[in-house]
Amino acid sequence: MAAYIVRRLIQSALILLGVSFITFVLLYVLPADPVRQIAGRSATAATVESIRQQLGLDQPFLVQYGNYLLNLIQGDFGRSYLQKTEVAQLIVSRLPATLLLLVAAIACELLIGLPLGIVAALNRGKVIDNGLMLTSFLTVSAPQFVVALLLLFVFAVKLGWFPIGGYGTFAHIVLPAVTLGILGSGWYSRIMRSSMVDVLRADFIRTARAKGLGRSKVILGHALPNAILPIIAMIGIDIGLFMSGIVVVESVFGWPGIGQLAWQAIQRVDIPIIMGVTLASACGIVLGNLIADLISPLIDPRIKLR
Amino acid sequence: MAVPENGPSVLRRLARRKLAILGQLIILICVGGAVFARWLAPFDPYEQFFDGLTLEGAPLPPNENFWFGTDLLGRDLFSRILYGAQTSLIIGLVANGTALIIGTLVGVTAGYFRGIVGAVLMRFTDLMMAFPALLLAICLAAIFSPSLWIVAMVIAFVNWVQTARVIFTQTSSLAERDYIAAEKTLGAGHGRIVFKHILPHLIPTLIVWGTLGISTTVLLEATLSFLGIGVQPPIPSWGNIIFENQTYFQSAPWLVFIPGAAILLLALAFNLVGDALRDILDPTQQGHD
Amino acid sequence: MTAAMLSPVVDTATDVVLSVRDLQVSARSEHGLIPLVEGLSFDLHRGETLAIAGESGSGKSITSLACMGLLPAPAVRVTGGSIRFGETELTSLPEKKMQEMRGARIAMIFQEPMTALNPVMSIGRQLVEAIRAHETLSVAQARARALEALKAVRLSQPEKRLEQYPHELSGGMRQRVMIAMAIALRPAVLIADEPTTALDVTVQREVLDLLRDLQKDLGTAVILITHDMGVVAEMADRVIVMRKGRMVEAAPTIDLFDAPREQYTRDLLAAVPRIGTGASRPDLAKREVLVRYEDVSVNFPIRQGLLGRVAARVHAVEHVSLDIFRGETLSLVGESGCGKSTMAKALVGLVPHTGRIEINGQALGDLDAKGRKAIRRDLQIVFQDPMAALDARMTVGELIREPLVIHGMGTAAEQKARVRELLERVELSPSVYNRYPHQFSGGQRQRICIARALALKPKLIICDESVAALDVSIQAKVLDLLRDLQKESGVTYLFISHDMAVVENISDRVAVMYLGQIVEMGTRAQLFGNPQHPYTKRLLEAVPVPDPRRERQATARLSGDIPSPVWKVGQEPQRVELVDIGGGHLVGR
Amino acid sequence: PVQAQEPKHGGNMVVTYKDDVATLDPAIGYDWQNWSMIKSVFDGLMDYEPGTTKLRPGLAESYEISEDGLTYTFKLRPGVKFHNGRELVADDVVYSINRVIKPATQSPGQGFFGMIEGFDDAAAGKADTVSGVSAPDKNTVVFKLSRPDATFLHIMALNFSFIVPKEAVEEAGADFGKKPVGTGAFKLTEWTLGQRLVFEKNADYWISGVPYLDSFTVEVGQEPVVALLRAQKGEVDVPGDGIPPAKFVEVMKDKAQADLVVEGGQLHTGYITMNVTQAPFDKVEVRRAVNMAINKDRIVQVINGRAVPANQPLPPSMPGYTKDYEGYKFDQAAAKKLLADAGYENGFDTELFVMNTDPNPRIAQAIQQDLKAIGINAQIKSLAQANVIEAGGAGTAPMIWSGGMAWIADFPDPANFYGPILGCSGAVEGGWNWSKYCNAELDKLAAEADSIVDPNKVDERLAKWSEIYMKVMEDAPWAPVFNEQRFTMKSARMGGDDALYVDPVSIPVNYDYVYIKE
Ligand SMILES: Nc1ncnc2c1ncn2[C@@H]1O[C@H](COP(=O)(O)OP(=O)(O)OP(=O)(O)O)[C@@H](O)[C@H]1O
Ligand SMILES: Nc1ncnc2c1ncn2[C@@H]1O[C@H](COP(=O)(O)OP(=O)(O)OP(=O)(O)O)[C@@H](O)[C@H]1O
Ligand SMILES: [Mg+2]
Ligand SMILES: [Mg+2]
Repeated sequence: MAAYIVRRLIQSALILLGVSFITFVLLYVLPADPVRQIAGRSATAATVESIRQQLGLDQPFLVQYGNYLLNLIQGDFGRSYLQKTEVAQLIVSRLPATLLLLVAAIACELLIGLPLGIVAALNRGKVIDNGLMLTSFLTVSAPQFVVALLLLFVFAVKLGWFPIGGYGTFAHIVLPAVTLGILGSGWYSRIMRSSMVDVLRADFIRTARAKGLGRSKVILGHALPNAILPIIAMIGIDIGLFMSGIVVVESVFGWPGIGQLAWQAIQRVDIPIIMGVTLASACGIVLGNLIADLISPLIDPRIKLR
Repeated sequence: MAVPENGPSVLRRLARRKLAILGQLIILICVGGAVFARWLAPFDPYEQFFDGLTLEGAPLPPNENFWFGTDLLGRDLFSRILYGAQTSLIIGLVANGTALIIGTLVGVTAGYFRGIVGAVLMRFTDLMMAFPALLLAICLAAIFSPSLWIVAMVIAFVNWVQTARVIFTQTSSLAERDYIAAEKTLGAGHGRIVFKHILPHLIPTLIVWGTLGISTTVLLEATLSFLGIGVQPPIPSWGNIIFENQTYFQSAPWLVFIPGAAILLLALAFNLVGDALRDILDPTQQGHD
Repeated sequence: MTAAMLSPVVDTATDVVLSVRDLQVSARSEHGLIPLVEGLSFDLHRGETLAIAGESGSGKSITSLACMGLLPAPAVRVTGGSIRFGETELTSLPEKKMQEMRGARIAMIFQEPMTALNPVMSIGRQLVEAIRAHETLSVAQARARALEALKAVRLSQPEKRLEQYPHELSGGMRQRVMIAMAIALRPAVLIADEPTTALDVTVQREVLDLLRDLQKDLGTAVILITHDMGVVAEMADRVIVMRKGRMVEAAPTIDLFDAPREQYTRDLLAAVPRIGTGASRPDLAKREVLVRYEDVSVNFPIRQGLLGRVAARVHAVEHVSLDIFRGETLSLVGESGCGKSTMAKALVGLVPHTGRIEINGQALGDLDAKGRKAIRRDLQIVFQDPMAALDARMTVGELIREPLVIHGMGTAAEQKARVRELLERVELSPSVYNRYPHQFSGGQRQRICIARALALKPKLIICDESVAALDVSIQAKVLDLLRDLQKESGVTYLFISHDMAVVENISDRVAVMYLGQIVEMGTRAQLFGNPQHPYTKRLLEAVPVPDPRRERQATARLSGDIPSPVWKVGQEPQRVELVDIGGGHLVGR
Repeated sequence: PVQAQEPKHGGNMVVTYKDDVATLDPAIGYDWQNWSMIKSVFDGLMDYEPGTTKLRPGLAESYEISEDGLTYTFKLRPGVKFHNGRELVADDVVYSINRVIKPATQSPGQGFFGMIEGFDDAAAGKADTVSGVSAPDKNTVVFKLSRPDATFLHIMALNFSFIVPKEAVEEAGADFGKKPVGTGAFKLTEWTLGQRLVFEKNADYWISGVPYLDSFTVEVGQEPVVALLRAQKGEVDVPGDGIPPAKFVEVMKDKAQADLVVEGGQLHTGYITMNVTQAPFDKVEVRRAVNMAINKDRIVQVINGRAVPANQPLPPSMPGYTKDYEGYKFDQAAAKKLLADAGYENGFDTELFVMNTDPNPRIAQAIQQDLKAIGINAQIKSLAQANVIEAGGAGTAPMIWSGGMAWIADFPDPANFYGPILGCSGAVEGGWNWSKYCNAELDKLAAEADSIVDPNKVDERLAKWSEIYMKVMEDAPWAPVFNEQRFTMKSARMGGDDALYVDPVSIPVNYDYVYIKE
């Protein structure tokens, strides 16, 4: 177990290294000059050059990357070009919000997606099943921004059940999490459905029924734990998909996560922030996958960590 | 069990299912609309009509002249939806299809052959998964000059990862099955095993991912348009019509919900056909409709 | 045949626990209702064992599921007749009431111990859950009861088992857990649907003994479903023979074996392989080596630790040397996990081996890719589970054509003609060309596999438990087929099996494997007539004998767990040395 | 009524913005939203009358300009205190100006100070300090210029020349932008990154009676549509990004809401640049034709009438605006003829770059349609801001629609529309003169105009500038399209002159002078 985790962490570190390298390359070849953004409109060529030098952006690519890595190893993510603040500080101040949203959203996806998938599986081929399938398509086809605004308009503005955006209390997280949750639930319900259909055919379900267990116990106690494995793997994949959706949802709900930070940094080519956010989210994804892999054997003891 | 000697052809069996027919009909309408847009569209999709906007500059709701209303520049939405079908179909089918193909290729290679190549491919997949897709898209956008085909390729490049993961898992387990061992002992080469004995078993998964992927890629194209890599204005696509107008969902709901419905219908139609196809192609499901 | 004729012999109303009358079960299909079971009537008395025998698909399982109220609704339903448990009519019982019945009053053991237990729940939880579903007990109390039940089924280390998961137990242990679960609440009726079919002979023996003992102790009425007449003879008081959903004959066991009334029953009994009845086989003209194993070993590494270093190895095959002569049938016997399949896989190149395997004088290791492909034509393998060995998405015709296509033999038309020919050879109609494997019965599927193996006219066919999953009658047909083929073409068989009776019927020579090594080898006569190694003896004793009159002497039970072939790196199992005790009869020391 | 005129003290105002506040360091901040906050936290030597573009002394009580216009002597107001309690002295001014110019600061405003003597050496890092700034005594600061420059006083009112206390800067280091200490009417008391900034009244503020508010809260990361919804519910007093286009018509149609809308001019011009160094825009006829082809009224309609058509680079509220200039009339036939004259009777293909945020792509499409009418096929390249800027600087973009990126004036002086964006200095690789238009004669005229520093000769100077921009229009490197109008909303409880909510300098709100009515 410990050996497994260590090995996975080493692997993760390599992945992060790869991510950082690719990002660095992309930003390097990007036809947009961060120095111009820093120097402003009235800057002279000399000033531009001087800033370029100070930031080390005149160095050859590999030197720049090497320096970045060296600093990174010491825990230094650099300073934002435009805000002049420590990137680490910027990220740390926003990460909790994003993580919270991520967890809440995944919880929502599961809460919405799994029951729908189970109900569909139990009513396979019936009207309910078809209806739920339609719903799952509706949710994956819905534009996030519109869903977010719609929910906000109905539940916060008209009904006043929730605050109109912001951060802090439980009430604040409901709408953004539900928005993300609704959109992802379509995937979960479809995967849950097919997995559940398979499991319901399994012999041990018949055994459970032969023991005289009630329907709900059979489904929740026996079928669900067996059907949930693909879902766990899906969560790992999902975290990656989230990172793109989070920008929109955070901005509509005024959620102070790293999505907004990243968005603004990309617009302005604030390379240290882009790098920092990229690495942070990659870290999240890698860790998420690791956790998913660690959870799997807890649910299915047949899975061995190797 | 009464099983027909020689099953009817796939097409004929497809034609027997009501839902599949509905799906085919919708696809046909979409494709027809896209291909014949030039003749079907009542207006030039790019023309900004003077009377297409109110005096305050607001778009017109659906009326007898503009069936689906007008957009923010006073263009006929119906014509734009028709022309937009061209773009969206290419994205939804070509880009999504390419992503599926890449994902399958990588997943099957890694899952079946294992070894160093497999390990490298899967690590690369992990890496891609950890890499923020949007950033990649933005950079590619800035580096290449955007065109529909570049967009399609970028989407494919970003979207194959999840498919690869899923297919990898499935292929790994298929590769362990007895019948694959049996094929090997018959002397079947890898190519034959992969194409004849593994790929057909991946079809159900591919159908689920492929059909769900239609909506997501069409919407992703819209996001990319917004970032500047999508198809450039004024070329319409269903996704970018939604995207341009999403803040107007209250004041001009037709601008969001009509293209939204189009995407939904298309995805649904493919799913209906896909579901039917999956059952038909899976001999063990026969007689279970 | 009238219902009256079939009515049970003893009928004292008082001790009937389960009474089935004129049961009809039907399945819904495109073509309307298809009857699966029709007009079935029987009574089950307290403390008796009623066997239901019959070929695959005859409706045995459907009958038992109907009694449990577990028919796969809505497709399959009871469409007529009644099932009474004491005073309760089960067919019309509401689901809630039926739940109270299940497990507590009527319990069931299923065929497949490997899949019948929930893989993600510990044994303890599954037992406790079953108990608590019917009795208001605290978890601790229920646990105590579960432990008791495990002890009752004589599972070793019962405390530890409670914490373990199904995959950590062997098939026999799992089946015992199933039995423990079924008897924990002391049900009045226990339905055992092929409880031992999937198990090894030795394990089957233990499970059958256990069932009999438990029944004696608890007085439970048992419905035993099986197609093995040996099991019937040993266990049952009365027998019902079913065919195509109908009852063919019902009689006390002894009567049935002595004087079967129906032709079908007679055929069934005739098909049962018995030790000592194997037709004598002609001696081989000359002993020409076709395959030679020389000091062959196969290890599977178990990786552990940070760097994934090999910490231990499964010694599946250990330094085996063995010759197979042209035209003979060599049987490899031994219990599950002893390395039989691995021997076969090494031969066809599915697993890497050390040592030397020669085919036709050519060493496998020396061949290049082309040579390997060429040699594949001479070697074919027929696997145990025909369903798993056939690609479910290909038609039967295409499946059989595969080897011809792979090796580029003939034009498409020629290939198809050859497939038709092969289908006929294995007694299938050529018209099945376009059907899919799932549309065939197990026996038919196995014949398809054989047809495929024959397509290339191989010199050696490996039959890896090829008949284990088949009904006796079909098994007999397949064995006949194999024999005929050998007579015609002089093909050589490597026959892998754990069924000693079958082995005795078909082999020229027999090798007994235990934990990866051969412990005894000799001609059929030598081995069956004069078994030397204790393990061989145990195997032979374990075989159920289809003779209800035979008294079985109590055998020494296997104590402790089955030894494991897993060894830490650096350690090795002790080598068994084979000594010739005369006439080529090799015995391990 | 009379009550409303009488400002009240107290209360907290809530303002929202979509974008996060990057920094409150006056030497660094260069977004309009943080400028308004920086203006409330810091002060410069010069200031503007609230709600107008009229200069007035700020931290300087008075100033003197030498005859030759090369020496400015400022007398500091006594008793002004930083938020940390220390009194402001002349050395602080010297320090602050040096800090902006020092390369290590990486200030985007450095270039504004080019007229100060010794700037070049200091900017290049050759000298530690700028020789042209000195503090002869505690209350006096002397600026020596290398050339007369009429914009100098505006520069002294610019954020970049706001005064910061040395000790606070040194203590905070690079984080000064997050822990600002100034002399302004408000001090920052809370900054929760990504969420909100709270500013509290500076009781010691040197203008007595100001500010009126006890505090104001800036909430960031708020989508404009959502901010408006909140404003309608009364949770927000001023949605800082104004009324989003999607809601504009709806709001204006509702009398109750329309009453809360404040409209004002902005020092903004939206224009199309044409790269004069490349065919076909190297021909002045082509550029004029483009000017004549654009249907500006239609474009204004498309953005719901939130702008007025423009015919010259300067916006109408900018001094130096040429009132009687008619500009190029919308005349497609004439435009076609011009094209034909230039040898493009069949039109040509080109590209129009545009930043990808609404409404800019829409405007670009309207422009595209207009160009098409005269035979010009402009392909739209809708890209992220940084990429458009890069293409413009590199000179690879034939046409750029300026919307979203430029140009809201830094200070209300006509010179501000020339230098970097129309002058030769900006027409270099990477410069902001995207037309790459370089007219040496105009550069000379501009220098002449800016050397007229005598306050009495303002009109003469403005006339010169007017002439310059007329000449620019003759060469037509730009096609000015419209001047954006600001439409903003304030809650019913907010008081103060409407002009304060559309303050041309302290965009978008002059926090110091607004108040809460009840
Ligand atoms: N769910 C079902 N739907 C339709 N037909 C079914 C279903 N389950 C079983 N059958 C059919 O019912 C018949 C009896 O099946 P059953 O499982 O009782 O056979 P069995 O005697 O137990 O055979 P085996 O020895 O192979 O277990 C078979 O023909 C089978 O095809
Ligand atoms: N790929 C593998 N990796 C690790 N261990 C394996 C592998 N294949 C087989 N084994 C182990 O090798 C041993 C021998 O297996 P093998 O399949 O040859 O047994 P068998 O005699 O054919 O048993 P059965 O009668 O159950 O088919 C078993 O302990 C098995 O668990
Ligand atoms: Mg059965
Ligand atoms: Mg085996």
